[in-house]
Amino acid sequence: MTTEASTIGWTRDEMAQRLALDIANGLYVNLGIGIPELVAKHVPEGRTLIYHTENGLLGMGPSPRDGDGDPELINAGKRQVSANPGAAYFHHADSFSMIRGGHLDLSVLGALQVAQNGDLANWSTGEPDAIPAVGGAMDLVAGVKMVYVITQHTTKTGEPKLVESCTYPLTGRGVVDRIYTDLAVIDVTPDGFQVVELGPGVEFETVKAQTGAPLRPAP
Amino acid sequence: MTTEASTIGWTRDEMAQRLALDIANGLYVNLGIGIPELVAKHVPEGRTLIYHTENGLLGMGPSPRDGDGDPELINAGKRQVSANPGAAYFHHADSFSMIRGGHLDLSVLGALQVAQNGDLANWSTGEPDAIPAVGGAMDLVAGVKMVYVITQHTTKTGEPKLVESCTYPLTGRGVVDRIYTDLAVIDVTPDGFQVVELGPGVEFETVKAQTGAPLRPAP
Amino acid sequence: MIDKRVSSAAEAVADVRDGATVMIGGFGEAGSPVELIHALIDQGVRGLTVISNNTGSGEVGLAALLKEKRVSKVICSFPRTANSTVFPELYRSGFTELELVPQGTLAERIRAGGAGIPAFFTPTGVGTPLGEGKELRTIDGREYLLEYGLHADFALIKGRAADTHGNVLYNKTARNFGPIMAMAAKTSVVQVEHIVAAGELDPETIVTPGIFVSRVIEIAKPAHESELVAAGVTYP
Amino acid sequence: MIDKRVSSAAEAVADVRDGATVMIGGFGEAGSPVELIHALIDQGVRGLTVISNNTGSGEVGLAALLKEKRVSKVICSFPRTANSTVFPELYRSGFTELELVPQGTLAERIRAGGAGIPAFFTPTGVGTPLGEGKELRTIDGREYLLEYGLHADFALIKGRAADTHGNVLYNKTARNFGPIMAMAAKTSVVQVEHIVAAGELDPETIVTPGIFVSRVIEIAKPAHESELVAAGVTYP
Repeated sequence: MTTEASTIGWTRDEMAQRLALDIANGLYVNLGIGIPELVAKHVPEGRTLIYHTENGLLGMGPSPRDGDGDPELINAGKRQVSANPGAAYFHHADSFSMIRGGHLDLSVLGALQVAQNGDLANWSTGEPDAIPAVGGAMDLVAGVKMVYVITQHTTKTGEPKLVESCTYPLTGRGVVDRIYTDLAVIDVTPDGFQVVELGPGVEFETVKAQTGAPLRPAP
Repeated sequence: MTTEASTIGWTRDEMAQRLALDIANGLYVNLGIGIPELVAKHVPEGRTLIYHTENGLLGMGPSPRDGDGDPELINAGKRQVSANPGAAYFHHADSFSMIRGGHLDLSVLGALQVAQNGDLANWSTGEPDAIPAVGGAMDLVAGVKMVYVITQHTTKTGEPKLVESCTYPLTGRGVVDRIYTDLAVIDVTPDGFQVVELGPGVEFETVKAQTGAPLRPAP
Repeated sequence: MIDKRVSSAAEAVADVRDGATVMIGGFGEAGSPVELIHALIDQGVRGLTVISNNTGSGEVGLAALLKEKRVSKVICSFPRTANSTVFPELYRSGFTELELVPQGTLAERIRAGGAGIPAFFTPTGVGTPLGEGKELRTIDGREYLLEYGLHADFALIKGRAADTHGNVLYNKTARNFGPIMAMAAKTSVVQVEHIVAAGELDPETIVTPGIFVSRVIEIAKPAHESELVAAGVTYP
Repeated sequence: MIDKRVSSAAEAVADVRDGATVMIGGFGEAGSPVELIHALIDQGVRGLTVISNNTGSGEVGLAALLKEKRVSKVICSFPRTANSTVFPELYRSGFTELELVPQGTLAERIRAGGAGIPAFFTPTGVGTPLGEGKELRTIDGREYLLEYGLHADFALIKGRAADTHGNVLYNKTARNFGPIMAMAAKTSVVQVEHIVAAGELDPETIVTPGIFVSRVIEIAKPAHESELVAAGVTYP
């Protein structure tokens, strides 16, 4: 990831903060690796979320101080974490029952591409010599009640990530509910992409120009 | 059940004792309700069996003395039992995973009828106004490595229980490995019923006359 | 702050609607949530589909719910137990329908419902009357039946202890259907003997993680069905 | 008298044969049975199919087994981790085949194998490259893929404690695939930090009941993969 140099829109932390605003108290949430992890830092005071990590922990807490951790208490990104009061450990089949069975309220994921019908591509660029690796991404979009994507609006080279249809291999079909980018919050509706909110200093036309599919302004 | 008045063959306890002789040390065993339960009393010294009860306990021990029991520590027959050292509790889906998944070594069941191809009928007489109830019987014959039946050789009215084909509704098809009756131990082989051992004072012709399908003598 | 406690059994079942599907835990009396069932009777709901391993005994708990004619269908493996007279009458009169399911298939269908598995193949019941009409498939030379996941609007469950996040521990063989029913119901209600603050239960020993539990209610001294029946108690 | 203890890691894996399918527990290093894997390397077996969530890191443990060219196929959800260089080479050279499976489907396939469920439907992967060629079915208006249970000849698992009957407890998120792999293998071998007599573990807290465990081996101070890698250790 690069650090944003833009003077308009949201920084990565602000994107995470904006997303965190939309999560109600008491929800069960799985945060993907990367920008999604920043969300936990920005949950408004007075709200308690319960974090699920698919490798077998509900009630995941922050990373421990150096030396306080246990190499066998890690998150899905394989970094050391802690367990909050009220936590529970369980095995992988139980963990993915929570995901697939619709028990998690929210999954927050990064994206390579999101299509206007909600298709998500976030696990492979399809390059023939790449080592394919999928992890839990396909499960996390197949059963969780709401799927939020948090991502830069375009690739490092300026290509749109919000597109008419994904060219990368899919993670899931029609699964994304809402997208948080550096430029805007955008809903995936039956009529395609619809702006919910523009970032600070961002014009609708700017977002539209950087979006690879029709975009409707906020109503 | 009636108490046997016969002077030949085995009593119910002797049938259970004979069956117990055939169970090797360390096996995981599920004993059905009724005569099968007697088997536990007759395990030869020096052998330890681990009893599974499908309502969620491995390492089931004997019934407690009056007043020492817990109404929530029961066996599949809903009688109070105890837990031996090394026991484990688990939920119903895990319990039947042990059964269906082939982890139990032996299931001992009663029978209404056993056919010469190993078909078992032991859950319903098919009477139209009876309340059907199946419990775990169909699971216990669908996945356990060996299925032994322990039963009187004939019904109270003298009808054969070992038959060419079952007239009662089936519990499972081709599932019975061996039958222990008051008259004989009989294997179900690809060629039908085959005597393994006759009870004390029992003639082959006597068993044959009370068996509703071809019977081969012990080799 | 997360706190799944409710203050009464009545409150815990207040929103069960006529025609709802309700899973009720327990194997015989072990794990039967008698107080929650009685609250459901008091609440007045009718036309229920009940998923439970048995049909109760005497005229308390599940048997009382049946006797009050609140249950139009039972999905069950063994609707016949000692002191079980209520269900047979309702069944013979045609008031209560029965879907008989082998016990392991019942457990697996409930677990599947909770795990987002809509259907699975199983060897249990092949070639028997309970397999009739079901899709049959040969896999690796063996025949299997296709069975479907079960869901419910509510699950009523009895545990031993819980915390405010809804993590639950059970007592011995009263565990039975509780953990899987908690997974398979939209709203899972668990009665326990005591509720502690989050953090007081060892996270290594939690049997039902709180994500599967909507409400916990403390019933310090739960009744045992067999003792009520022996004492000649009937409900209401 | 039942005693599933074996006295060395070498003895625990002595009968793994060429061409065997071996499930190896762990999610990254958490739960990776490093000592059992090293014993398997020493034993010399080849042509293995390994079922594991990852493919190891550095040149110890699972990565070392791969580097020694003992593994012809990997069934895995995420064969790419930090410090993971061994598998990519073997994959690109064509020496080791990869069956990529979504993590939840991998877990459920293993659990199904252990539970006697030959196949099940799942929503995961529908419409993706990993769903291609698989049977698709619409149930209640939603599409699902048919996935098959996984079995193994052996499972190598790391726990925290066990008793002589093979009942196992785990440590935190090192539990991950251990309990389900123990179910799905003909012979399950579990290394733990200490083994106690039957009766010393609370039966309410057992995570893997002994029926799923063939052998337990005490490895008092198990190595952590990341520490070995950081120290530049390679095996053998």
